[in-house]
Amino acid sequence: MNSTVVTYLSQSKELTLATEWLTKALGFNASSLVAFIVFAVVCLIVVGVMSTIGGLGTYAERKISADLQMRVGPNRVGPYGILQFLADGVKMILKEDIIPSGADRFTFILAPFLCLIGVFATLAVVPFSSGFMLADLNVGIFYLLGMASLVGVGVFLGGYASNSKWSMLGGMRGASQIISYEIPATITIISIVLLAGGLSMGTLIGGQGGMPQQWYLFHNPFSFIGFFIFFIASLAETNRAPFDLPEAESELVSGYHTEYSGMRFGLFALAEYIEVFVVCGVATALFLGGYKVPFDLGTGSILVEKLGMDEMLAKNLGQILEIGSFFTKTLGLYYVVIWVRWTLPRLRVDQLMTLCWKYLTPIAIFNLLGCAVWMYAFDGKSIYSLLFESVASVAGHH
Amino acid sequence: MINLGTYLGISFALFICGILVMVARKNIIAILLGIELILNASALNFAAYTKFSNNNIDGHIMSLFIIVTAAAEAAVGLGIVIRFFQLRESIHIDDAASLQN
Amino acid sequence: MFTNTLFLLSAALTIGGAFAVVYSENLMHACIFLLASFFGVAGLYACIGADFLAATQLVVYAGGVVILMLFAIMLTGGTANNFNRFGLEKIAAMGNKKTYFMAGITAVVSSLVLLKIIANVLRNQSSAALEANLPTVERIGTVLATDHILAFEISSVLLLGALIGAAVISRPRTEKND
Amino acid sequence: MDYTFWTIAPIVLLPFFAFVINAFIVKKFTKLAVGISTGAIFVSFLYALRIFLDFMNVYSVGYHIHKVFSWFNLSSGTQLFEVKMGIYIDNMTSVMLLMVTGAATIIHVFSTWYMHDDPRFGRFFVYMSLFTSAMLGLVLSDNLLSVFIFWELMGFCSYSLIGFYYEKEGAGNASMKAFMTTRVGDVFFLLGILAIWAVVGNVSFVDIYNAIASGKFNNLSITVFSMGIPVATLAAFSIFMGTMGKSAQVPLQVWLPDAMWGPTPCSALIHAATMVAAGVYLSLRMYPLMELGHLTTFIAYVGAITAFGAATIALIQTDIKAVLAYSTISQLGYMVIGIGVGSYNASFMHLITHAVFKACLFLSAGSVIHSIHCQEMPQMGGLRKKLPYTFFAMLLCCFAIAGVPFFSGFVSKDRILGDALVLAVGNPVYIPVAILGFGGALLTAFYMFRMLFLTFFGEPRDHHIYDHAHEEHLGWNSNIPLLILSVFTLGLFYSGSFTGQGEVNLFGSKNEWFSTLIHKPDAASLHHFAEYKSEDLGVVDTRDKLELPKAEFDENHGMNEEEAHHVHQIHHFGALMSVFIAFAGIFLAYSMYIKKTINPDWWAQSFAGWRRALQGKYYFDDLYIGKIIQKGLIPFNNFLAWFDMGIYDKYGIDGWEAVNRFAFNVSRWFDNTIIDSAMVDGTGWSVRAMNTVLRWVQSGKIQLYFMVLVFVLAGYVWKLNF
Repeated sequence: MNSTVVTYLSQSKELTLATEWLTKALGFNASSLVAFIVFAVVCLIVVGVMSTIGGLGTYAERKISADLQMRVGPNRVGPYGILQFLADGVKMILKEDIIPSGADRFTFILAPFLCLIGVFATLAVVPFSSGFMLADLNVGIFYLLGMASLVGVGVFLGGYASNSKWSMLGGMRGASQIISYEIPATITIISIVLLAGGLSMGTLIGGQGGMPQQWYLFHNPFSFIGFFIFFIASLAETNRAPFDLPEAESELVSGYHTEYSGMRFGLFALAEYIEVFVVCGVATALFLGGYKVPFDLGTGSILVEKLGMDEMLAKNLGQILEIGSFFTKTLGLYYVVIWVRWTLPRLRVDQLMTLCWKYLTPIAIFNLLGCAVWMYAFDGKSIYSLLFESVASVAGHH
Repeated sequence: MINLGTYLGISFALFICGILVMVARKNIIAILLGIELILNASALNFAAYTKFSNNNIDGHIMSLFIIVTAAAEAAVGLGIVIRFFQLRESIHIDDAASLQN
Repeated sequence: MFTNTLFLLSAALTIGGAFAVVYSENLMHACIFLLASFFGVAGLYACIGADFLAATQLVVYAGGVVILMLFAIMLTGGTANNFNRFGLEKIAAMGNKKTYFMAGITAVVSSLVLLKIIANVLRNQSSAALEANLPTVERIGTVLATDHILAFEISSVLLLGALIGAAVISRPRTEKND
Repeated sequence: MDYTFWTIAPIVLLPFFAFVINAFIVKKFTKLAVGISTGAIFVSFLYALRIFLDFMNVYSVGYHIHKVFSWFNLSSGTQLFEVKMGIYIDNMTSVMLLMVTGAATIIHVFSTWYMHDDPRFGRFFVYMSLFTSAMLGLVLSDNLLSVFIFWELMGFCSYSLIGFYYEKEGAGNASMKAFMTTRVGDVFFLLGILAIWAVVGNVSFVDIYNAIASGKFNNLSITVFSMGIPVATLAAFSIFMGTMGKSAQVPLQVWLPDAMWGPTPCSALIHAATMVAAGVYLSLRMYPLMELGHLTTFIAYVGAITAFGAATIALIQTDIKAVLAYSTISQLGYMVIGIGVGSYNASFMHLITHAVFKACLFLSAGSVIHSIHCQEMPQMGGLRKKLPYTFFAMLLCCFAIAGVPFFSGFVSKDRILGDALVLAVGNPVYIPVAILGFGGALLTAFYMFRMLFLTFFGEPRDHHIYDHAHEEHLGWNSNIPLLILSVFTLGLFYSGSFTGQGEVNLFGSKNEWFSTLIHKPDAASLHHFAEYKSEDLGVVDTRDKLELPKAEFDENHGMNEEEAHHVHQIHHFGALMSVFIAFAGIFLAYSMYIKKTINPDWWAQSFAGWRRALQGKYYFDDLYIGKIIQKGLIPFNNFLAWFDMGIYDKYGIDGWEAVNRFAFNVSRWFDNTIIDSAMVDGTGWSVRAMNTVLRWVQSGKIQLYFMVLVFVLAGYVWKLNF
């Protein structure tokens, strides 16, 4: 079991003591049991926090859109309407759960869960910090792609099972959009994998640093273009505007979840908002330095050296800083996603496919080649280090 | 529990299910499902022998190529199915029985 | 313990999915069960340390093949003509007792053959402790780019051919305007 | 320079790639294709030059490069069956490489001028590239099998180029004739390879030499009509038959004159310089086997008859290219005489010198033809003024081929004739060889200068043609190549001495590089091969190639003082005789065609019978077509046709028809009386039953097929019982 968070927490004395005590009390080596319990608890925490973030996402969306449109937005429930999402949740749970009579019951019930499973499974490899990552799989990003594709199946089946023409059109649009835009996204990811030399999230982030010039975003011109391709493709994959054709209100009522009501609809919505968060997190990890913080604050070693702080404390502080760094960047991107949604008009279907196949995919392939050539030609150095080194060598330093 | 025997057994079950689907169904897409099952069984076998026989990576490579081939086969196969449907308005395998035209 | 649990779950998912594919009367459901079975196989790969294979299985099958299948099912729904061109009634698309009987015979014969082949393996189970699972990604990368480079290139050509072939085959034929 | 496989292989691969690329682009980018072909062969030439310089200046004597790889391996247990391919370069190969690439480069350059008006300009270069790569592959081959492969490839190119102007019926027929005639030799060659394989278990040159040295061939013979024929003789004869086919020796010489239907540069490259020389090259490679098989006398006689006979036919030819074609056959005959009399070194030298001057002659002829669009010498005359550069080049070449001293032809041909004379003095069997050889030399000088005089001297015989002839100007691809080639007809490039054997030394023995470099593979040097091991591809040679010194020129050729003196005396006599004969031939031609003191018509009328024989080319074509094909093969065909029609068709088919007719009558009766009245329903039923079975078998239902497949597979696996 390759679990980073368990490894990190087992450094603490309390956990060691608890393990010893349990071993004594139960009469067998309890370390794996403790590890399992810790893992399960952390998983629950992550799922809970993410659900909350998903819920807050709806609130943020409404508030930001209101701001962009010079409105006030939700303002009744709680201060500044911040508890609106709880009210919505309660409403959804209490609503009647309707399954249309012509629907394919089995598939109809399964579809939202498939979406949710796909999204939650990806959370296993989202790198919140160097210590707080559920599992640093060595095929991390690849696993994430595979799991995220379940969402497409869910959307498609949701559309099919509803036995409604709006839903079916929405589902088919959604699935075709998702599998089409997976291609430029994956190729861009591969070009970043080429820079980092590994598939695991740890490797991908490990090649970057806290300062912006150490990010892969500014590593070379190709990765700079790649970021935008990835971001656009991610928007399309998560069915966000301006690519929200599967749920285009003006054409398809509400797309693949037209016939869903109550908590089933809630699950679709939740899955969508969490997926947006995950995708922003991946963009952060791949291009924006992930959880890295400047000046070695992440490991806490500088605190121990300069201030003489306790080592574990410094480490924990570093973790908190790293989590802060990650969330700051991710939520910044989250804001951009919402901003884009309320700024740009929706594309037509043919424009959508043209954008993917005639622009993004060729550019992504060009980027991949460009990255490969860059890595070969400049020995993997970033454009900043090249400039810096040339300046330094002119100045006579080495 | 995890040993070659169980893996072969699982792969065997997958294979038999694939054959059942392939022969029993009359829907071309369903037959393709059966073929996918059979391909999975063989890929699983390669991976299992890699692990339990010599831990060489070649079995994984073979499995990868099987997956690649399966993907290509699915794409072309489904293309043919759709074309066939355009021509005959049917995906019943017995409608594909004429040996000419 | 964790691996064993994962293994049991995956095996159950694999075999259960496969059997459900056999017995489901609805093609769409069969496809979903096939997806479950694929996930089980991915889990089985993960159990024996084939991490890259597991991820590939997920990406290719869940993200590609199953959605393609679903698309094909949707695109070929249409009219169900129950009579063939000779005016005889066709066998039900998802099979009937007769076809299942034939399939059963075929399955029994082939299972006899397979069991005969794997009998020795099943009889002589080695109980030696398993080696630790090593990461395979780098090794696969190295081997693909060195020993198996030809097969790798050929498979790329195969995929390109499949891409073009599928596009050409499924394109509606248009009348020439001259 | 340490050579690996990949630093040598480009010699072959560059022209081959040029061929592959050009085959695709030639239609649209003709000029580019021509450039690619010429450039590729030029780069090959640079490679070959480097190899040659290394072998000449750097490596020690007897050093050779031998790189092999396993082509396929069917060995099982103790039974070895591994076919290896590879490259083998020794001194001879390096010289040959230089000659082939050099001649090919110059001819390619010339062709860019000569062929550029042709509608199939590009295609010509495609064939030329393929041919060049095949020839180079043959030269670099380390075993007979790959030699055979490249040999056949060259044959194909020759076929294609002879039939290049396929609109003309003659060209098509000539290409078929060339293909069929050489095929006779090739079959024997293949048989020879098989014989060698049976004895040696391998066909690599090195292994064959080893087998000869270790006596594997000794006491091996097969019985044919209760006569024991040594396998060595059989193998040597078979391989020499290959040489006879490719190098146009009597009686398989008939194809080469007809090969002149091809474009002139292709005649220069294929039918003068390289492909026909490949046969001689093969025999030289296999020289130890020829010696072991006691075939040398036979070879000498074949060569002598060819040399003299072809020279006599050349006397009366009026087509300029036909003269050159017969001259080529004759000169190839000299090379074969060289093999037969053991003059290994001189024979190879004649191969090289002949390639140079004959390529130049053909190119000059091409220049003439291009200028006046006519090949008939009686319509030429006086072209000296119009084509001064061509005239100069052709003059030098005629001096060379006629054997005028200080020219290359004299050096090499005189050495062959000298060695023949040495043998004739000791052994009366060789006297006819020497006589025919010297006689042929006289005729050679005569007919070459006849050609020169008829073409370039005297008054123009056809004023219309003369007036329309293009004036010649110096051009980098028109006559510069001729002049370059003609410079290399000077003897000093090949030998420093007057006779080429060290006697009457002019430039010092250091210039005897040819004699120093090329050695007859005698018993001592064959044993030397056992020490060598071939290397895998890409392995850098670790043997110390500089340890031994370069060989010194041995004036006595390994003989003791007394013998050497005796031999030198004969050589001197032979050299004087050659000089005399050459000038006699030239004088004869001069007095016939310039001074006109001797009337050729008188000679023609006096020897009308001979003349008819010569015009009929000694009736070889009539023999082959009239006797062998028409009297032998066509009657045999007719017999087969008669058998088919008269026996098989008459009794088999018609008999079967009669049986059917009878059955039909019976069944009609049966039908009318029984079935039609009583059993119609039964027949219907049986047909339907049969139909059901057949429909079941071929239903197009894929699942059924699959089930049958599984059952068959199951039965198979069960039967195998593993």
